[in-house]
Amino acid sequence: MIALLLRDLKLALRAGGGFGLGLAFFLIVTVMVPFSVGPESSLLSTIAPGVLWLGALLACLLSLDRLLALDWEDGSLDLLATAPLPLEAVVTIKALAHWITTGLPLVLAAPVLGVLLNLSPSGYAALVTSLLLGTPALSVIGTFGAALTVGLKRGGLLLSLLVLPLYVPTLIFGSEAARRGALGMDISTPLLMLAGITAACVALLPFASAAVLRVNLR
Amino acid sequence: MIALLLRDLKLALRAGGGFGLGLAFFLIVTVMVPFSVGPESSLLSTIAPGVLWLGALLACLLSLDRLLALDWEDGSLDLLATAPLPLEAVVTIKALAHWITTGLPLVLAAPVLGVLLNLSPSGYAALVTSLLLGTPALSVIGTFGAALTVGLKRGGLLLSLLVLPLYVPTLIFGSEAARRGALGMDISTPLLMLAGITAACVALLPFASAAVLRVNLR
Amino acid sequence: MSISSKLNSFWEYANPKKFLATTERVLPVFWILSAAFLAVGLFWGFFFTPDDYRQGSTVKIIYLHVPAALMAINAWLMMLLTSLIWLVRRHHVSALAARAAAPVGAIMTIIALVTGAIWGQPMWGTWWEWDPRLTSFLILFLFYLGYMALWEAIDNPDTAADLTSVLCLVGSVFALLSRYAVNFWNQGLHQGASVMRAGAITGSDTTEKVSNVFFFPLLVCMIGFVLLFIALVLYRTGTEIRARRVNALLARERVGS
Amino acid sequence: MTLTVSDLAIARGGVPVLEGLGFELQPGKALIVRGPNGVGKTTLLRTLAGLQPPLSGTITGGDETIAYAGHSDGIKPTLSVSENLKFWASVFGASGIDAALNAFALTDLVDRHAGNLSAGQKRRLGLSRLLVTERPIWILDEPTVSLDVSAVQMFADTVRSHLSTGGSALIATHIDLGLDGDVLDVGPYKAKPKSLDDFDEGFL
Amino acid sequence: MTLTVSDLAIARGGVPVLEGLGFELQPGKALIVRGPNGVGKTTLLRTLAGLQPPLSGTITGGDETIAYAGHSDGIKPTLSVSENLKFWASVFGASGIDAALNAFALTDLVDRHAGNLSAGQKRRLGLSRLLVTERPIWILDEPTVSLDVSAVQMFADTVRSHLSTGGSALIATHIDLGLDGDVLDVGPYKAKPKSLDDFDEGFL
Amino acid sequence: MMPNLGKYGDTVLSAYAASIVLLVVLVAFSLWRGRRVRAELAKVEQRMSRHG
Ligand code: HEM
Ligand SMILES: Nc1ncnc2c1ncn2[C@@H]1O[C@H](COP(=O)(O)OP(=O)(O)OP(=O)(O)O)[C@@H](O)[C@H]1O
Ligand SMILES: Nc1ncnc2c1ncn2[C@@H]1O[C@H](COP(=O)(O)OP(=O)(O)OP(=O)(O)O)[C@@H](O)[C@H]1O
Ligand SMILES: [Mg+2]
Ligand SMILES: [Mg+2]
Repeated sequence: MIALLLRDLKLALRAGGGFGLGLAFFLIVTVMVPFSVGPESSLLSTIAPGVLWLGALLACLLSLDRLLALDWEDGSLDLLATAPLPLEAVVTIKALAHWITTGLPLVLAAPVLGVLLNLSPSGYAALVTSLLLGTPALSVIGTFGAALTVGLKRGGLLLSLLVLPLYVPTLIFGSEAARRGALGMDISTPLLMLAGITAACVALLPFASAAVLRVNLR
Repeated sequence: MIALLLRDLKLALRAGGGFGLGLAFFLIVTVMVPFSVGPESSLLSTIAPGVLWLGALLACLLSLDRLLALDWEDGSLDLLATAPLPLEAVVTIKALAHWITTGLPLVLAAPVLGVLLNLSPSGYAALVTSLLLGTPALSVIGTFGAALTVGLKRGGLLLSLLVLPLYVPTLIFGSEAARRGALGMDISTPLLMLAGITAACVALLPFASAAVLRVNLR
Repeated sequence: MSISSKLNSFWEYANPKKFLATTERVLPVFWILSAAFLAVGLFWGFFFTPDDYRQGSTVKIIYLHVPAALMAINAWLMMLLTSLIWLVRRHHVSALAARAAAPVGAIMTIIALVTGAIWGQPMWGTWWEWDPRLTSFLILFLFYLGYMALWEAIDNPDTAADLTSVLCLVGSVFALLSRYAVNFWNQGLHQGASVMRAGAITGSDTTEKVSNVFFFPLLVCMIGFVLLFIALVLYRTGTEIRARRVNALLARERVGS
Repeated sequence: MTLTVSDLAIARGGVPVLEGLGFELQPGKALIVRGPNGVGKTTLLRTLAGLQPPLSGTITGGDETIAYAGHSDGIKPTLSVSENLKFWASVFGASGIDAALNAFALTDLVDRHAGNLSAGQKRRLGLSRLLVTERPIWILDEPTVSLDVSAVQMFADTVRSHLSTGGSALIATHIDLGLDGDVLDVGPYKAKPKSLDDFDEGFL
Repeated sequence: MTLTVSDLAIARGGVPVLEGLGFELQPGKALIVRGPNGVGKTTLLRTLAGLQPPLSGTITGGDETIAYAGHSDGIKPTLSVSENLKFWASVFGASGIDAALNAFALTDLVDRHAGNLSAGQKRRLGLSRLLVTERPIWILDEPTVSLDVSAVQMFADTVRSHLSTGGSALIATHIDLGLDGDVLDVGPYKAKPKSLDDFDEGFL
Repeated sequence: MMPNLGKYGDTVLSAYAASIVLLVVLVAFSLWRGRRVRAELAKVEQRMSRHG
């Protein structure tokens, strides 16, 4: 299992800097927001927490596409399925590797990008905490989506279509927490909900993902 | 050449409704915006033109990924390169097919999504016109990006990273036109610039795309 | 008949052939009844009910809006149930029924959304408002879209049935979760549920009631929508069964060669 | 471990392709599966490997004893040859990769990125994975595709030494490997269409 | 059209693999390219097809006269067999696909989605594409991979009839096709490493 | 016959029109596809019973 995690991390590092790319996308989307909505700083600081959350979510989404697809195409998934590893463990590790290569860098980068969008000073802590609590759920849910669409050519868009609605609760509580934080309000309720969602997803979804993957392999 | 266009359209139709999926992604991103920035309708209507442009751009981007990659993976590109079709024509047709399957539906759907974001009534015409003028540029630029990254596994993110900066001018003029339109201002200048960008891209970029593709094939 | 043998005889309809034979017989009844109920209800509602003192004639939209909204949710519940049956008992008809119901539910959702939007224009002065109920309907629509797209994308029918069933299950949980999340996020403008409250029927509830003048045609319309839904789903399930058989036969013909 | 298959029926895409298959694969034996293109060899092998469920019939002795190698090799182009092999070795809990590298003359290529190998070199790497699974039953689908004559020889030698240590192998192939083993021609087991009126749960 | 190659040196990934190659391929002739795995056959064939530039040397008579078929077939899984073939026919301006379908016994499979074909059926479809290119020089890289015996026969017959109508074929393969043609063993042309002091523009 | 819908006439009528159109399209499409599939099945079954 450790071997699988290490391999996935190594692959992410090798494949043209997998670590950096999700981050770069996040950066670029954030930078493009002022271009598209205009440069007024008060408007930007109002929407900053939301934009950062949405940007992180999209960056996550974009990297899901190949989470399982590459292993499927080159036959590794077939071989892993016949290996002495439960498929539940495989998908959990895949999700973990995805979080380490995508979610974690996003969490670390978000404060920097907050500066670009004039995020109010009180908002940083809430933003980082909410992302830290929320991104694991994004990875786990995303793995489920990737397992659903793994056999399909052009799965990328279908994957987004399936996964984005599942992201709604996470996004709502996450950005609500970040928004409240920026306004200096109490954020314990949304954070609690967020933590609940993440815990439930991490505990339960791998079973669904493994089941779906098994169906797709046959 | 017509055969290639028809084939690409057919493939888009077959592969789980290629036509609809870019659209669905656009819809979903638009819907997620209020979840992330909050539901106040005045705020939403301020950012509506920008969000719609950004959403259209991202929907375009997401579908670029497989524009050439599938043909590369199954060897079709090798065969097309040895066929009696100039590679310039091939990439132009690929871009055209991408626009028909992705850009055009986005243009048509944008007004409907405008309703969701409380776009002010005067803004619809400008939004549609600017998208109609701008999306071809997005497809052509995107094809260039796809040609650059075609041989790379996990090209999706790298592709976004390369293409998004190239999208900046189009985005700026496009969303400026849409924003001015929503405020009832004159939009001829940004539209003119947009048309200029599109014309130049369509006329020149295919040569660049074909050149990089040739390099990638060897 | 004991309960278990009754149950057993119920599962017989899971045989495609038996299902087709039976629905062939009962379908005309459903078509006719649903047409009759809808015609009566809509006519009654449109022509013979008074205007509301606050909402004017717009109140007549309720005869379409509420039944459609009701069916939009019920269709998903039905899909959830049939998906579960497929996963547990592996009756193909069950999975196909879920597939057949999805577009119907999606259209019902669109009707609820469209009539609501049209209604909202005079009432709230806006086509769309990010009210929790409206929002959760939009999300429901997205789930329908994803569900149908997944069915379309997979060509092995059993694989598709399995995957969409799991999606339906997981999606239901998340749809419910979204409902609470959306509520937390924004308190809305939309009317609370009052049709279904007992007080509305007896007239004893004075806080917010739908008076009988509006209620009875609405009831007829709701029955009409339910019947139409049943008729459509039975018919479409038959179509799916036949399409499935066509594909199976063609595939066999090819392998045979 | 003996792999016993009885009265097996298998389907691809919902369509039955082979039926009534039965055989036994004993330790130390090789079984060569033959049959024309499209008859269902790949489907059979995937079923035996547990990747897809059979339509009916039983397979005993399989599962955790089987190493499967299909049309694609599960090789990561960005990892080196030794990294690829080491990964599989640690997944299967094998001790080392040297024997596997030697058996397929990969020692000179250990540090090469697998994406830069030629077709035959890639295939050799794919086959060497079998040795690090340390599993007794090998199920191989056209293992010698793109191999040159000497590599085919290497492969045959490897199979022979695997058999001599009590392993067994089931190999679908169109060419002659020079292995002595029983031949199972699956042609005669082609599934016969049912009568048309028989409209059952399977829609056939 | 005669394909003439003289003093050719080719490289893969910047590393020279073959050098000093020269041969002539005349109409009506077949040339079988042989050599151990990894010697550079695929690289040679891709160079001849114009997909990559040679390091040095000249190739004349190639380009618009060459039909290339490599390791992958360029088949779209979501299109049917006939749609796949028709597409290539119209790209190359060929008249019809019937002859191609017949030559590889694909007529029964025309309406099948190509994604649902078995490995050998897919390969047959890939090879039938050659016939709709209507080009004289065929350059084929391991064409018979996954084909069964009768399909290999079909292929050999197709090549023979192509030769008899003035076409020519250059085939890299590890197995014996029963074609009579010259054999070009590329082993002896393996590029020799330059001496280390020779640090030129190619850094080698 | 037409009831007086007051100033909201357009609203009510467009709501009815939109819904009824959607319902009719749904029913019509279902019936059309049902017919087509039924005919196709008949054709295929006939062909296969002829060819054995
Ligand atoms: C645009 C989207 C809208 C959606 C998705 C929507 C959704 C729903 C749903 C799901 C119900 C059924 C709830 C239940 O019976 O418990 C409902 C009922 C109702 N809606 Fe809407 N609605 C929308 C807009 C509107 C608007 C604009 C109005 C009018 C101002 C309106 C008025 C009503 C009324 C009066 C009911 C009946 C409530 C009752 O008494 O149960 N809706 N709507
Ligand atoms: N998804 C599918 N739906 C229907 N039929 C399919 C599907 N996939 C494969 N088939 C058919 O099933 C049959 C068995 O295929 P399989 O790949 O097992 O053949 P094979 O014996 O391995 O052939 P080869 O020697 O060419 O590899 C083939 O006739 C193939 O066309
Ligand atoms: N990108 C690369 N960088 C460096 N070396 C490479 C690269 N790609 C391939 N090679 C090496 O170049 C050589 C020639 O490869 P090529 O694919 O042409 O061989 P081949 O003769 O076709 O072999 P096979 O019979 O196995 O298909 C091989 O030794 C291979 O390892
Ligand atoms: Mg096979
Ligand atoms: Mg080669």
